[in-house]
Amino acid sequence: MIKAEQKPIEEILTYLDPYKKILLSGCGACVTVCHAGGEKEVSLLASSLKMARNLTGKPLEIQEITPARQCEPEFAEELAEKAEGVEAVLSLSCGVGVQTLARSLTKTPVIPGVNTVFMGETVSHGVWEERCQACGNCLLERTGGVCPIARCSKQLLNGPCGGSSKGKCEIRQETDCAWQLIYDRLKSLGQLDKLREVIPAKNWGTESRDKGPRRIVREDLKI
Amino acid sequence: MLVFIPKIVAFCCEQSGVPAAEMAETLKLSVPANLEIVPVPCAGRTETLFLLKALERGADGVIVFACHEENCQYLIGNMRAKSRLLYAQNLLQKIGLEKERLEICNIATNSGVKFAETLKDKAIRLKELGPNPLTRINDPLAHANVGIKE
Amino acid sequence: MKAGSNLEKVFTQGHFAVTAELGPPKGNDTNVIQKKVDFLRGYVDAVNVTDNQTAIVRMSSIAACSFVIQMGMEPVMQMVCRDRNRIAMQSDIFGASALGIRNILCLTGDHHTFGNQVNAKNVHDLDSVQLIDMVRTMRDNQTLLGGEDKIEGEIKMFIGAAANPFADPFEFRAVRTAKKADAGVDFIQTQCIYDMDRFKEWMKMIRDLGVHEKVHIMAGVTPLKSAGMARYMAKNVAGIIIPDALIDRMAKAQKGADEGINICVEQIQELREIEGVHGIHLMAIEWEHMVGRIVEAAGLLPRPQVEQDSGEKV
Amino acid sequence: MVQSMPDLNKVAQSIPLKREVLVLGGGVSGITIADILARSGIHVTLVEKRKNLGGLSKQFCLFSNRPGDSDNRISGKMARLSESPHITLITGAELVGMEGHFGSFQAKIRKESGETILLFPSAVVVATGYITRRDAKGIPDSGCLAFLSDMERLIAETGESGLLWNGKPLNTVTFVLDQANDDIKLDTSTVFKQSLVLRQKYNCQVYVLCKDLKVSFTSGERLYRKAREAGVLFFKYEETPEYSLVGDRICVALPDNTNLKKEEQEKITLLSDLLVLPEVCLPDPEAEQLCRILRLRMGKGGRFMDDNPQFLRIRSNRRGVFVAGACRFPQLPAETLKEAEAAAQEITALLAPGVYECGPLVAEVNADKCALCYTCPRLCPHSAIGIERYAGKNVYYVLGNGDRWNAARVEPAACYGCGICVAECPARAISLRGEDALSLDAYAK
Repeated sequence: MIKAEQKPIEEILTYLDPYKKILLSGCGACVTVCHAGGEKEVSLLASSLKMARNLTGKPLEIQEITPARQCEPEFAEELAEKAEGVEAVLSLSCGVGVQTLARSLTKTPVIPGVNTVFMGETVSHGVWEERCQACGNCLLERTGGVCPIARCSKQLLNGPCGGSSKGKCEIRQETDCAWQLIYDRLKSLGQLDKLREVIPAKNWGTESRDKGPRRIVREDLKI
Repeated sequence: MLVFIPKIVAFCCEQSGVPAAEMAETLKLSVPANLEIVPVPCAGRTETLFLLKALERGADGVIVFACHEENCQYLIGNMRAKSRLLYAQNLLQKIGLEKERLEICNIATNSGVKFAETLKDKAIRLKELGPNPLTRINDPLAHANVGIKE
Repeated sequence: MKAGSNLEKVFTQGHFAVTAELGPPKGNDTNVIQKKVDFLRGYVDAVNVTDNQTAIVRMSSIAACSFVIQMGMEPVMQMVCRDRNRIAMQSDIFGASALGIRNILCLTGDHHTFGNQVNAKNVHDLDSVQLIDMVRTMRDNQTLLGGEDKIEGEIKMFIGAAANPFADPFEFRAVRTAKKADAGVDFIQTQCIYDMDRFKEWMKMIRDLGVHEKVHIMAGVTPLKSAGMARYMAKNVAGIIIPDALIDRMAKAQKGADEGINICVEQIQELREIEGVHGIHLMAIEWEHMVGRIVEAAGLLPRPQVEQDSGEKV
Repeated sequence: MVQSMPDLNKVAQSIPLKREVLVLGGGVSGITIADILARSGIHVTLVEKRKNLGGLSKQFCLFSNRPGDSDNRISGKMARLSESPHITLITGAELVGMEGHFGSFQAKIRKESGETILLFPSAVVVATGYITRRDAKGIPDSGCLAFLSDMERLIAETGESGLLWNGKPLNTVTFVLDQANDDIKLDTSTVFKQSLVLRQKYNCQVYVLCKDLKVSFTSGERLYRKAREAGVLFFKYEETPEYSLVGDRICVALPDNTNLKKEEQEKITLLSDLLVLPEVCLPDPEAEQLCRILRLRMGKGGRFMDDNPQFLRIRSNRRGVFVAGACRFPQLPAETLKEAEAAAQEITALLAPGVYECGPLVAEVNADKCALCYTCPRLCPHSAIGIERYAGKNVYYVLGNGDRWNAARVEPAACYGCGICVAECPARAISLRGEDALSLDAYAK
């Protein structure tokens, strides 16, 4: 799932400086799961923001809301109705939700309250790590279910660099070498021969920065 | 003359804080005047939000009375309360409130004396710290905790 | 002849090759290059010019190589995948070839966070294996990577790559070198060798895979300057193993530097005896003036004068 | 499909309890608990990993409390077990999975043959004991070394005639405490008893070496005094004594600690025919796996439960799961028996009413809000929360007025009402039913 973390409150306060009344919207999906923007975080942030603004003598009125999701237009439209009468919306959803909402709110600024960091999994409670970079051309079958694009610090596709030592990456001691993981996994699967194949230069064209926003179209589903 | 009597909200674990408070009462020990005791089934029930809201609504200090470490009836409740309190302290500092307004105290069932002493001590420290700036700013004249003659 | 470089000829004529390393200046001062070339001239068959090694910004490898040629030596141009995508790399290879550069060493590159531009975005469009494959395609097929586009002119490059027998997973190390051979590499330089047993074990795996018959393996050596340096490298540099016995020997020596050179010479002599090792690559980091002394003591002088192609000056 | 879904809004207040208990482990604890429960008419399934019952009692109960007596008591109980209509014995089998909660556990037992048996107990007792290892590191290899269990057997098997070890008469015996184990009172107690017998019945010279003598157990002080009076000599040591062989005898050398000036301390050397060491007590290596299956807390060093005074006795972190005997910590046989009796009584009392009335405070999940983040199941110290998976997978299902994700669910019978999950839930989807909301409302909204 998408993993995000709340922006520093100082930064959020700077963005909110011009406004007196805002809607603070969380999201009930990914950001709830990673404790960045669920109802709990919404209430905590609202309380902190109100106190911070009271301290500077410029009180801030905050309406709190946490829809089940923000990244579908219908959710966003529903939210937009709630946003009538506020000067800005502070959204704790991921970057997708912020944009969906912004599209429905032509006159009201939508301010991000979290940094969307990566797609990842829970390593242990309170610790998350990146697992997928959405390259658009999954090669996990060849790498034993461990993605070198997301997990190797050099995105190497043909084996570990010389900095792999005792299972760890030279960049950070706590980071596992992705290729050691791949090696171990293929070994236990009895598929070490897969490592012998040269994986040719990757078609990064499936990655967004080269062709603008990527798009999936299912003709049969279109209405 | 007008004196400042700090308002303290004490979240008390039913396993330790509440019996300690009762013990203090039985022993007729004096506790600070402006004290609100909020019983919780376990210190682990105390949400981070409770700590913030107490301050937002005008308390000068907040204290959580939890069981001693490694002695929680529910194993991890006291430790959860502690880490939430640390998180809230961090938030307070960022928005310009003194983190010392939040505190956790590990206490045993029979520690009536410690309960009273800790609160008295907290009241003294809060006096030194001064009133919660939020109430001072909002309505300096009608500060809820000022106005009692000594 | 694939590229007709001096290094290629030394190998094909069956000589034991010697190369050394040259770090370009951290600026535009060509005197730095001149000084290092003067130390190395006559002692090595070609000189490796690093490409922003350890991600410290230096003069580009391609420019420095060009100066090395002007100064009368043959360069091996290092090229890392960290800083350029395939467009920039191919364009640079065109330029390098036109400037007379005939050897290329294809590397992944040290991680940018080790250098002095830690906030950079690293590229890694290709990895080193894919880079080898790309250069081979340019040379042998005379086309760009994955394209039908014919190259105007001829790219002559003798292709090298690195191997680190001391990194993990060890069992995969020889396989990775074999992949580089499959991708079309002509010679391999190894990480500096101190753990001779592990290197020999790796070489055995290389021979078992038949890689030594397809590529020329050059054993990497770095003279130790002091026991302190040895300890530091053993502890802090991932992928380098220095046995305790060696560190002890350095610590006990009266003059650490001399002992380091003695050790290095002994290593070279031992490495020469290993089947499949066709040369050594001397990485005397900021110690270029010692290269001559080491090469001489190891009995590797004079360097062979190979027959030059007509009209081509090296 | 829709009709078969349980109504999550209707939370059961009382849970029916079957008189059915699963006991894991057929050692002293397990046997005692099963025996008591069966006698009060509760059906017990006793599962033992090994082929035979009895566990380590064979080593230590030979003459422990009253010579010859404990063994008979255990044998008596074992005999009763096999005859009781309320007991099902499964040996050579182990627990491989367990679902459900207090009152409705579903335990999967696998026999050595590979056959699996499903059981539905209301409560579970873990009494899997511990293991011992003979560790003679640093002691010269010869016929001069024995362990406590060897001595126990030797005494039990030797009649009135003299003691023989390897055919050689035993005149002098040295015990060394506190080297194999730290703080295991069973060792001290056994050494006291054995040395008394050696001294009084066989007239041996007995030396006992120890670091700090632990006598805080029933009769500990009295036994120590008796041993001293009988002429057993005690020596205190700090650093590991030196062991060497002198002929066919073993020599133990240690500094004389009675002299407080360290530099003036002379060496004491003790020559004896036999050196006797306690076996090293270790947690069962399978305890970790069992903890995972049972969702119990693992304590320090691989034993069951934390070192938390609230859980010193038979309680575990889960309602309806009890931990008895040495799997929590090795104890004296008498204490083990008492604990087993306590566990049995607790279970009998718990099951007696036939239903369990849920506590006044129970956490409830608002399924509409649940984001399936797994915070609460991970956090719940009582393992009372699970993600409900109908038909084995997460599915949309229809309930009430709208579509709803499958959600976390708190099992009321397992919930202690601590509220940790309520405070932690990132969706604020959990509340405590029965909580006096008014006092907290001021701070929660």
